[in-house]
Amino acid sequence: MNMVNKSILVVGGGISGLTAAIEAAEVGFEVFIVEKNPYLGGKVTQINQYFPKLCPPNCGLEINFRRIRSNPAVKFFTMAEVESVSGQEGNFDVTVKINPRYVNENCTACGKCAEVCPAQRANDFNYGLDKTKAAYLPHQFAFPVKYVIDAGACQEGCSKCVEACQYNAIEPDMQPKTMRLNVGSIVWATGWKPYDAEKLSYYGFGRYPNVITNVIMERLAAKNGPTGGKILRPSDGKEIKSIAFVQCAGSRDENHLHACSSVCCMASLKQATYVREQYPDAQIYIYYIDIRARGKHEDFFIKVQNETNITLVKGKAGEILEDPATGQLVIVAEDQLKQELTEQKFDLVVLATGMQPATAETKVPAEMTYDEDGYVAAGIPGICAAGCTKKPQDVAAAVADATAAALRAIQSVRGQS
Amino acid sequence: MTGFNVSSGPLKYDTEFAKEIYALENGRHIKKCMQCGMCEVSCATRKEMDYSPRKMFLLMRTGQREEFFNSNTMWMCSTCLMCKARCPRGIPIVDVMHDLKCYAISEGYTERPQATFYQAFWTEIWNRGKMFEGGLVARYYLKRGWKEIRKDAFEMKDFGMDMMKHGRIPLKPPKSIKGLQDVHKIVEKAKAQLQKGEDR
Amino acid sequence: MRYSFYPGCEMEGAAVPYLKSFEAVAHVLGIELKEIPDWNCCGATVASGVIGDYPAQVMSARNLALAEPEGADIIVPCSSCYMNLAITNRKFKEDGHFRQMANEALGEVGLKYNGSLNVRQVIDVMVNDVTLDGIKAKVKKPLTGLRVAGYVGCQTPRVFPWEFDDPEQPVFFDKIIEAMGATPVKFPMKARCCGSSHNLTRTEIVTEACYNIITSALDDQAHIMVTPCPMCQMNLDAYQGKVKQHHKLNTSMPVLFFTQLMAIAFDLPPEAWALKHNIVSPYTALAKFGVSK
Amino acid sequence: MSKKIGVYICSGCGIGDALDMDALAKVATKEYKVPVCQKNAFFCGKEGVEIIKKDIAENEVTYVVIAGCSGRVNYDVFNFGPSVVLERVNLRERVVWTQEPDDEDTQMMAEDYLRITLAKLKNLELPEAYVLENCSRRVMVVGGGLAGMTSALEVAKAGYEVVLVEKEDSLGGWLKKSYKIAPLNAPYTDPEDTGLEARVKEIEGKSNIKVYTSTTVEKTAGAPGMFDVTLKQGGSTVEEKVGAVILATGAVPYEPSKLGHLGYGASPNVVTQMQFEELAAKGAIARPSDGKAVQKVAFIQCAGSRDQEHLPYCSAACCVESIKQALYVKGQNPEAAVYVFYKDIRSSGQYEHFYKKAQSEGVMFIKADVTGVADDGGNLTIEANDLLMGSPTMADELDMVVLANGMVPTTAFEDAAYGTESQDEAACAAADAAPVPAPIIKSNILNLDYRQGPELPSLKYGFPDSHFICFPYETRRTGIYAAGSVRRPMDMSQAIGDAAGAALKAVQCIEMTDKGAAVHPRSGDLSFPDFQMSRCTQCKRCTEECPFGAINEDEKGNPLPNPTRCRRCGTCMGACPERIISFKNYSVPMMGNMLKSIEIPEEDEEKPRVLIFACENDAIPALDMAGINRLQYSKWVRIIPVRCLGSLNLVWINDAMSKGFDGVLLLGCKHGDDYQCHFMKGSELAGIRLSKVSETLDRLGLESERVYMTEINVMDYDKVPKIIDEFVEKIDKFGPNPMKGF
Repeated sequence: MNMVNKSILVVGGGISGLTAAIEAAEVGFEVFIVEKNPYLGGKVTQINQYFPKLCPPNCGLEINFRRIRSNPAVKFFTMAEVESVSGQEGNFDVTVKINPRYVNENCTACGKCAEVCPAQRANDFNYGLDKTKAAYLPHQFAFPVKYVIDAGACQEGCSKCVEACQYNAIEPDMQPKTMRLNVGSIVWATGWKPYDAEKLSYYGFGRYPNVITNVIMERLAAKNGPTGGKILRPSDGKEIKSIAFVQCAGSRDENHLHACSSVCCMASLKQATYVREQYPDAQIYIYYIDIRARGKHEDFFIKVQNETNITLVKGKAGEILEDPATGQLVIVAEDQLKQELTEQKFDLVVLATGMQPATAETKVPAEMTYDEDGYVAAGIPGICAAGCTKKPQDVAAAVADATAAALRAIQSVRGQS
Repeated sequence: MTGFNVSSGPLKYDTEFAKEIYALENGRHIKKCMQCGMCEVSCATRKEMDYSPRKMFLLMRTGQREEFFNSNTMWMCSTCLMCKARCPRGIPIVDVMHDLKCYAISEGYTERPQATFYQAFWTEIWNRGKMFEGGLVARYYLKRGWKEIRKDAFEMKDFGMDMMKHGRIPLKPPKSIKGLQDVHKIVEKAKAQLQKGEDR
Repeated sequence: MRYSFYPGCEMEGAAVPYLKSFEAVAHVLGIELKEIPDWNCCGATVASGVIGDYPAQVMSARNLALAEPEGADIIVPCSSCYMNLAITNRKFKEDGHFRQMANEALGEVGLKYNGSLNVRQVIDVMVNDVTLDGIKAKVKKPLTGLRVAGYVGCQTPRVFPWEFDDPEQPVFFDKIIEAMGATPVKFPMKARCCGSSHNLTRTEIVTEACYNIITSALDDQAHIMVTPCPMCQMNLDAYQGKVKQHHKLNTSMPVLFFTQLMAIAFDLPPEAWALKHNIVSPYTALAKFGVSK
Repeated sequence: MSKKIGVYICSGCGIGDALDMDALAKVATKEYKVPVCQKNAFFCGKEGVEIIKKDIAENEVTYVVIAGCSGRVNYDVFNFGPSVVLERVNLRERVVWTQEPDDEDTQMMAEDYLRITLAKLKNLELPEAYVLENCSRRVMVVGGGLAGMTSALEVAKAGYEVVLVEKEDSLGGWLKKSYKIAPLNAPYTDPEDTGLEARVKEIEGKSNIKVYTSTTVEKTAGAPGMFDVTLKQGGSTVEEKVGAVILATGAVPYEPSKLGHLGYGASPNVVTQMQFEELAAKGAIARPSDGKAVQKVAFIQCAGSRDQEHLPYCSAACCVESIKQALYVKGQNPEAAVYVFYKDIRSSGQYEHFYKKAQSEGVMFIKADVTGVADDGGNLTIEANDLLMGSPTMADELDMVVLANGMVPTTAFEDAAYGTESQDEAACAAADAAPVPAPIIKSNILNLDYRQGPELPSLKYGFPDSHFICFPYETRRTGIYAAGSVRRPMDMSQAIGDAAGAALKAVQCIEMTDKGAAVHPRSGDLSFPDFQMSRCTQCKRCTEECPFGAINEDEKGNPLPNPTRCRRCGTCMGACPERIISFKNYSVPMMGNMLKSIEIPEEDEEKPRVLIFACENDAIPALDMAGINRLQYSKWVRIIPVRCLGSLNLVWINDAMSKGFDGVLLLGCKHGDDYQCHFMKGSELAGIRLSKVSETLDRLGLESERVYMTEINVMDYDKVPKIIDEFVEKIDKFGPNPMKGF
């Protein structure tokens, strides 16, 4: 029998991957995290507050990063992607491609490179709502605290950052590297992405600037977002007097995401509280089919319902029209409890776009099976899925699931010995 | 579209009428309706329709047969496919409307002008294998009667004249296709198959 | 590029300018058309509502069966015909039971269809087979400065949503307009219903729908409107007088089949433009491109 | 280990431009007589690190002080192994990036931070782990239902022994009564077999699972790694030693007799979901009154749940359960009429497919308010308002009505949590969204031999859930993890995953305990509190205030610490008026000496000093972040991190005031309903303690406002400079501390 490797590979460094990795490491196993972004934390780094506590994700992330800092059993690679997996439970050979960061380990995060950088790039962390320099720190809480250079955005022949960096941290010639890892088991936690709202033609996302998605709303409300935390209309930067949340924008839909994304109801209720805090008088509408505030989350639902100027409309928002002159939007929907067709004007509309698992597009390089939306239905011995790669779930559930995945990964390497 | 024009006493849920509708060619898909209201918003003729599809389904499950068939809903459908493309439950609402038209005709609810139009159109196809607009119009008015012709004649005058003037209504009907009998045989067979439920 | 050609009934009647211009531009673009022998009506939007979906589909399948021996994909310019033939064809390909039953019915007259062909809408063929560059290459008289409202109509993009275009805000038709050198305008109503066959039974539905479509094009300062759909063209063109009268609208909006405009851009002879069939006069709008009676 | 300190002052990242490096070095070498002190412009570079490593290897430096950037960065390059004590003086984020460069006051601040650290090292010892001699590596799972069985199997598969305790005579819990369960796997469309037999068989086949049936837990004493459990089986008792515990006792249906308004009790044909399940398990579903096979069945959702009069919460599983049961009826008779009266269909996630399946089978879902259920002589009638028709409706000739009656956690059951008079108050309180205190439910499950009560503290509605979204297994009883529907309302699919997660935490706790290390959130911390019992006055504050119930008491009131229950927050240390509790690397005198090391300028220099105690969990990262954003704040402040504000000992305030500080600012985490304190009560306790200080200050003629506590979270980095500046301004107005110079 082959030598059994007791180390664990976690693919994806979002909240699920981080959790799986740290939990396994704290049992005493060596863990590698492979993350494609230049930072760990994934989607939750872009969330302003968690429901229902309305607490900041960075709080828990800081704790998790501290757990990583103090635990040498956790090793991670950012800007890295798994290319291939071969072998079997207890002995997997994994090829990992590491994309060039153009900044090496010498970086002290002093920020000089960004200071002198003459080029700009659309800030993907804020869904393109603002810009960063081509040399940038992905976001304020980024971990590891290292700068990155977006070579595609650099001015040709520019070497200002190279000259400015006193620590020889910038390597314009850095090449992609391929690395091989041998591990005993793998946790696949590549998470989700927001469903492409442009496919919902009737809502006009991409055509109407004031139709945004719920993930963009998180950035608008976030202090470290493009507006410094102020919820403003993208078209003209104006304050809002009315806002609508459109539930099931893509979810529960045979033409788009078949499953319910399970988090959007709570997310919109939460975002309604963001709006309420900034605009005590703003009219807030929520268009829904069913409000899925399960379990104790019902309390939060009641709390939001009790706010003034919040109207819940039972009826899927049918379509959104725009007055191009004012940027005002009209939602056409059936208020089913009143039995009437309504046309209501809003300054801003938030589409509660659902989750699409990353595995809908990028499959696990192994013989896994998937359900109709692309969630991992079943793994193979030694490889299991965790978090939103497996099913749409909120953070608390994803973390619980990732904790379970950590145990299964341990069973895989232990069971082999 | 409007709210429900139904009696004030409690309505009884009744699965019998629903079963009848479910048994139609595309009827089974109706079961999946989750009452989201998307069809009402999406309908091109929503201002004309008595009940949106989802409301029709509610009438159905409370067994309100007359209200159901007397509504103009199925006849107002212009087959623009919007509801079918949008329905989150994937219900082919347009196809369901086809069924309701067929069923309404077979149950004798043929008062609406659209029912006449459909029947006239189909007769054209049946007789020629192709559609001839002149024939269709003639058949339609023949069936609707003089009153309607008088009412519409003035309205339609410009249209007809313009089309004629620009060479867009052939005066002679096209020849029947050679395989007309083949078409008949195929359709008869298919209708028989449908009757027996062999289509699905 | 060889195709079996299904013209559809309208091409022999109200849509005669479509047929004329389409055949002319097809020739230039290297689209070889072989008309399906003795084709019959696809059933339009009506047959299903009288005899049911299945019999109507089997009836339209006769055309597929007649086309199959030629071995070429079927090109369909009319949107209703495309809808019926394409949906039927899809059923042959994907639903084994349907195929078996339908072939049993076709077998009554010795026909059989194996589902080997594709049914292609003319826009799809233009964009994906001819390609936009292929169109551009044939443009002799670029329609520079002409603002065009591309009215795709309702059915074409929605038969199979997203399969070759967005079901509600299609883009490819605009790209074809662009390839002719013209400027497509935003025109949010580009895929809304024109009222379709309500023209006879409930004319106001058509006039109302056409009014909204025409004003949307006017709002975006279109000079003309083009469409690939015979029914839409007829409603928008022949009922425009009524629309104007009813809504006290002063401006006219010429509505052409897009192939007519293409014939002009390709600098084909006026017979290919077939503009004499258009009710709302396009001559003023097109004067600067040397188009006159 | 000998204590040899090396100080490494980095001048990189602009530090050297803003500060006088030589003067800084003098603080180390002259004031503190540090034997090794080096300067470099790039200590985090390869060569810089080599310098330090060389000193460790050749100069026997054991305590390394790096004065440069924040500990949040470059933690990996400055890793010299467990035998070296590492302290970071944050000159960059906390001084250079927030203060005027090249300024006398900035220099003073930097020097003070170096002094604080050096003073700390004087009092700091490398902690030695508290290692149990015979750490038990077994896990006890209480509850043999789906979650419990799953936990047991998962723990066993990971190679640990399990003691599985079930109060009934066989394993299975609700699965025993269930006909089928909602699908656990794609395509999520059909009910699945319960798999009970296979599960039980698998458990029986595991030599490392010891099953006790007809058994209850009489007492759970001890602590992680050494729980002594007394099990009661019939008349006899058994003792088991385990290292960690999983509580998986599940939930029970809400008492249906309280649902008279929905017809329960009026007819035998009105049943609960569980009764219906039992009928289905027997074979053909027949109505109880006369055994007639059912033709027409109606389900009423939220029977009890989402009802302020009954259960304010949603029970999470009932929608999916009713969908499943509706499918039973349809499976038995496809022609049967099945109605589901609902408020919202909550078939979240992939259960949408299951909902759609039931619809496809012809189940009618009716969004309605049910107004009455009546027995009309054998058959049942439901009257309702159909909300989507806007019309009163009725379903008649029903053979059966099934009430989806929700769940109540077993941890609340003995207390009859809801529906009784006393509980109506709780329900009303919930309606007002008023804080519901976390009562320790008088239950009879674990019977913990803990000073602070016999069961897991409940978060809300009797569910002993974690309050942390990021850390769902956070527990207030170290080594005891709740799993499944006892923790929060959940369906079976969730319960299975939850049980596996809890299994990991149990196993992890054992491994950490075995090494003498703390579990989350200070995971890996080897320090633990030491009690100098000779000076104890039996005031019981430590035992009362420990958020984790780590400290028991003897009959005289002496604290009996349980180091393996301890989470190292220091709350006990902060609570102790006699200052007898200390950690090797965190103690009252250490902190006192740190603050005393700060130089207080004479009154006439007009350089006030304000001391800030900042919680290292949220406030410290927020302060770092203020630095990263180059937000400037007052030059008069000096910041000392604390593990948690709960560890704040009042003597530090005394020390600070008598040392001559003009004010003290405390920065902690949010407390209250949506608390964010990672040790639950730290900031709350600090607040209570402070209220006592103000009296003292007032008595001394000092303005009590000179000591101020506020709560911030990690995202308040933009507010923190303002908070600081406003406080300093206020202090400025009071003028200098009159005790300065005494």
